[in-house]
Amino acid sequence: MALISRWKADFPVFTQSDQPLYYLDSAASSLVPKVVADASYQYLLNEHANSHRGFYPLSAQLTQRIEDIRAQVANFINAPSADNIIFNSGTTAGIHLVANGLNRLKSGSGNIVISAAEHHANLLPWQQIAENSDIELRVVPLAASGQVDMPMLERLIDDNTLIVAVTHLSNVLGVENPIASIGKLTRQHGAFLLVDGAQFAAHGKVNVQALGCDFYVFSGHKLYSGHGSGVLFASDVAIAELAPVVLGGGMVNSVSVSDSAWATGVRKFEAGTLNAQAIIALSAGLSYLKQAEAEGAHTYLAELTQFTLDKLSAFGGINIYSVQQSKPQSIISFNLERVHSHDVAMVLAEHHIAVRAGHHCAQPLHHCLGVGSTVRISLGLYNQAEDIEQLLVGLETCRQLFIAR
Amino acid sequence: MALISRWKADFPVFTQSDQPLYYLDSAASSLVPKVVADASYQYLLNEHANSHRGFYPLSAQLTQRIEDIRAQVANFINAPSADNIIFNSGTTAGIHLVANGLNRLKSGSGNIVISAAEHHANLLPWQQIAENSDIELRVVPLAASGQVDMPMLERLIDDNTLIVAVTHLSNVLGVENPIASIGKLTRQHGAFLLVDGAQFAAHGKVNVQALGCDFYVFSGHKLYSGHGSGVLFASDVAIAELAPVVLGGGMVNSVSVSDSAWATGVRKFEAGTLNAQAIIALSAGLSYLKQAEAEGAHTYLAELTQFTLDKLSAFGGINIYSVQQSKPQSIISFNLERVHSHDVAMVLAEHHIAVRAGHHCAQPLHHCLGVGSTVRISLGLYNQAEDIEQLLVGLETCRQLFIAR
Amino acid sequence: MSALYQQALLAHHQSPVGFNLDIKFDSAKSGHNPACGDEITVKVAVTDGVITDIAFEGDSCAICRASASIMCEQLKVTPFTQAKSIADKLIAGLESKENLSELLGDSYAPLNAVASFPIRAQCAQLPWQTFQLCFEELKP
Amino acid sequence: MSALYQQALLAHHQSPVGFNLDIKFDSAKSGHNPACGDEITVKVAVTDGVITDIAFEGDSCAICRASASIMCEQLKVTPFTQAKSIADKLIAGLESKENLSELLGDSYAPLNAVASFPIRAQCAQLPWQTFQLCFEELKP
Ligand SMILES: Cc1ncc(COP(=O)(O)O)c(C=O)c1O
Ligand SMILES: Cc1ncc(COP(=O)(O)O)c(C=O)c1O
Repeated sequence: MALISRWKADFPVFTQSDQPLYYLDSAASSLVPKVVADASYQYLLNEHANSHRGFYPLSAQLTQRIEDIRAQVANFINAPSADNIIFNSGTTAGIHLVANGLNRLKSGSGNIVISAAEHHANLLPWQQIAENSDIELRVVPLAASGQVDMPMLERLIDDNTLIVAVTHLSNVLGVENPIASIGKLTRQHGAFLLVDGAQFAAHGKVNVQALGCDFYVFSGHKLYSGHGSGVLFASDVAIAELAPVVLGGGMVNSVSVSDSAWATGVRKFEAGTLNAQAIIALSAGLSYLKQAEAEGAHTYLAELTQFTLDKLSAFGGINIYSVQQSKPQSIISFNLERVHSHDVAMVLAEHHIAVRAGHHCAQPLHHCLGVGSTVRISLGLYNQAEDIEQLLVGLETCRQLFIAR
Repeated sequence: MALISRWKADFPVFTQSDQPLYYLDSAASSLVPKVVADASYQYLLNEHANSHRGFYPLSAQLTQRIEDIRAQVANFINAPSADNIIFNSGTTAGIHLVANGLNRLKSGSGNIVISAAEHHANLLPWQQIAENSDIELRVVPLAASGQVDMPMLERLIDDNTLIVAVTHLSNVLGVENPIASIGKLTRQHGAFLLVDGAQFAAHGKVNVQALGCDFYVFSGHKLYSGHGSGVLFASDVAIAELAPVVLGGGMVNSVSVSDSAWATGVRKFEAGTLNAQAIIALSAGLSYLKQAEAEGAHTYLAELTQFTLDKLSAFGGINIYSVQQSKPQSIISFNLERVHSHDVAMVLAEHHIAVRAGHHCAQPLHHCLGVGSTVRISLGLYNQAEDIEQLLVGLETCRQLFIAR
Repeated sequence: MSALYQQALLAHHQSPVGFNLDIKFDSAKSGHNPACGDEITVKVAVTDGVITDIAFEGDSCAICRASASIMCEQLKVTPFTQAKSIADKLIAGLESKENLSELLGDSYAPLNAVASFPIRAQCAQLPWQTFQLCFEELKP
Repeated sequence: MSALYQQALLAHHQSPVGFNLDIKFDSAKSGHNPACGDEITVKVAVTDGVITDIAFEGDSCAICRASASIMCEQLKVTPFTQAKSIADKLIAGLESKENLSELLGDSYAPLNAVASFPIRAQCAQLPWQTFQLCFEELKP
């Protein structure tokens, strides 16, 4: 089993300086392959315009291109149509649109169900609704598997549940939730299901129809596409109940000083100038990812994750919070016993290793784990056994500096 | 008077194909100079990371760089401090944060004052507040000068005015409003002043302290910086009254499932992953613009605008809606008599001329003008007399096709 | 000279057929294309299932006006339901970028180029969509 | 070996001075660094304007712990107001990236490197900020 990445050479950052880089923080943001940077550069140099506005070719062709990419994105997650795809700036922005735009959440009563593993982006908006109304926020605990506790979920969802909002893949534990089962349960109670796909989208095939979700959100920058793009999938039923939240140019049919009428279709959720550069980069990133998947990326990363888990277990003195799964999902959080995660991250940084330490914007989950913070490593296409070996060297230094004497 | 641009060669789009390009739509989005595209490319290839999160150099250095750019932006508009600068994705997003975050707007009574010349981004959010509460939306008409009618404004502002929201430079008329006077009036009544600087920022020196405004908003993509960046300046008093609107990672101190506490400072308004690429491009764009201004850009563009106005007047059969000003501001809207603006734009497009036709997201203003739509030309650093001469050739074709027989 | 504004289209624009709302009518409807700002009113008179008169007026672009002119020219003295099916075909044909003269006959040739400009296809569709509203009102 | 974690700092981390909350005290305060997750409790006993005992405890990173250890070592048997002024200087010095041993003396040298890591400076400041809370409570 040669755990050498066939994709690493696609990423110029690794050869840009004489300093090595062991990047184990793809869950924060994945690095950008040359092909994506090139598409962005090309756009900025020769194709930049304001889309959806002009009759001249630079703008009209860009409009067409963006609408084609909408179809590509729909295809990427198996959405019924491009008319279910709303472009925005990221997962946080997408959840903001749903939490503030759904009519039923303005009723002021009922309940919202989330899990204990949610990223703050999928916690705080619901928490705020609960604070400002009689809507109750119900938090489903996790089972020993790290997944949403299904019996508990069954108990907490009822016919007054307005929406269930859960992560597809935990950004701390790397555990995948049984979304299709959750979707079935949600539908039985007439609730909407929002899935935070920020982490999963890079690691598995998404099929929003099979999942049975009403909303699916993710960010381009975790999909090898650089910053600025986000996707909100909304089913037809969901769109029918969603009011625009951000208001501005390009989303109205007619406006007078006293009254306005929204445009039809998804464009009404995209007020203001669209970030065409980010959308074009997203397109290039999705194509790149799809190609890598065809070349076996998922299997490779699962193997590399397992290799990492094995090495960390063998190292000793490490608490691993990610539960062993049949298909390990590229994210592992742990602590070196008696050493603070931030100290570990600093020492690793001195070894040119990039990891994340802290609560990873999931403080409630850390509370459940009984720790204030963890060290997280997360894998991308460029990673290989060498990165993990260097990680172990770094951890050995930590041990010597902070423990062994 | 040689109206030849010394900056045109900085923009690769003009030489990328054997088709000429006469770009007269900078008010929609300005083209991107090579130096800005290079900065973005460099970032994507070698510097991409998630800022404000990691301890490793790629992330920590990026954080530092973004904070340095915050100071650069503060300097660009003469803000008291970098702590008054909130990064977001554009003008539309910036106004959204204010309209939905200001505590006083939640009181449910009082009034909001805007002008009849506002872009939908600075109209729809206030309209929505008025619809959902007892707050009254007051619209100040324009004087014959095209500016906000100051005596009317004095009559409409009162001690119940919560906020006055006006554009610094109309995106249709190219007329600059007397913001400092408006600011004085606003302060007398204890109201906040929000200035939509989307158009002005590219055309004049902004000094938020001299203007006396509480909020100043603009977009990078109208400042030669490409898509994805927006700036919301907020004064200290304004920040003290502003609650976060978009909620997510990076903006909280502590979070539990029942309660959360915001971070201090502007970071609490920047939930989610920051678009570092767009911020770096903005920095390059502002530097480029500053350099061009030092080389006489403002005077050059004022001369070119006057030249254009003279040529259009001499052409005959054209209704120009932009009023003659002492310092013409690069934006001119007009109609060719008896020809629809969209037909003009199409024929001009066939002459490789990019103009905007329609209501330019300012339908109420067009209603005041008594027309459904206009043709807008707007100038950027790359424009020169040649573009205007080609425009006249195109307009002559329009005349022959649609009128002369 | 112009790919879109060919002679035949301009002829309709300059001397539009049916540009006169002062007719006796059984149904009058207005249509609006927000993207373009086009506004049009269409009036139809139907006797014994046949369109006896059809006219339009409005503030609209050349494409919309030429399309309305072709409509008035073609639909007069046409069975109402047949007219409806022509309208359906034309609207769908513009959507799917078909060649209109192949689809509907040479009289529609002036609109052929419009299909290549999706942003303007709506302008050509508007009179026909407004006619459909009349049909909805009067249909048997 | 490590730019930040030098021997002197690690020595404080491994054998911290005052890491024992079981003392008689006049003020006890807790501090929290949300960025880092650090939590610390500081206790101070003051008699006749002089710190007679000072101790800390908490779940914190090595920098915070070493800084707390230096604080306990340095502030014991120090006039209370003088201790407060040392805390002020140290906090400001870390903010402005000054050399702490030049500013406050060689005993503070282990923290010199921290100033180059702005993200970690907060960790070193936390014990001193918590001490300031005690001062606020007891100050004359
Ligand atoms: C005056 C004015 N305000 C607001 C906007 C909206 O800017 P953006 O689309 O970048 O959010 C624009 C540009 O479209 C504008 O010209
Ligand atoms: C599970 C999850 N949800 C939401 C987010 C927020 O994404 P973004 O910062 O791109 O809005 C992240 C990443 O930070 C995440 O991992």
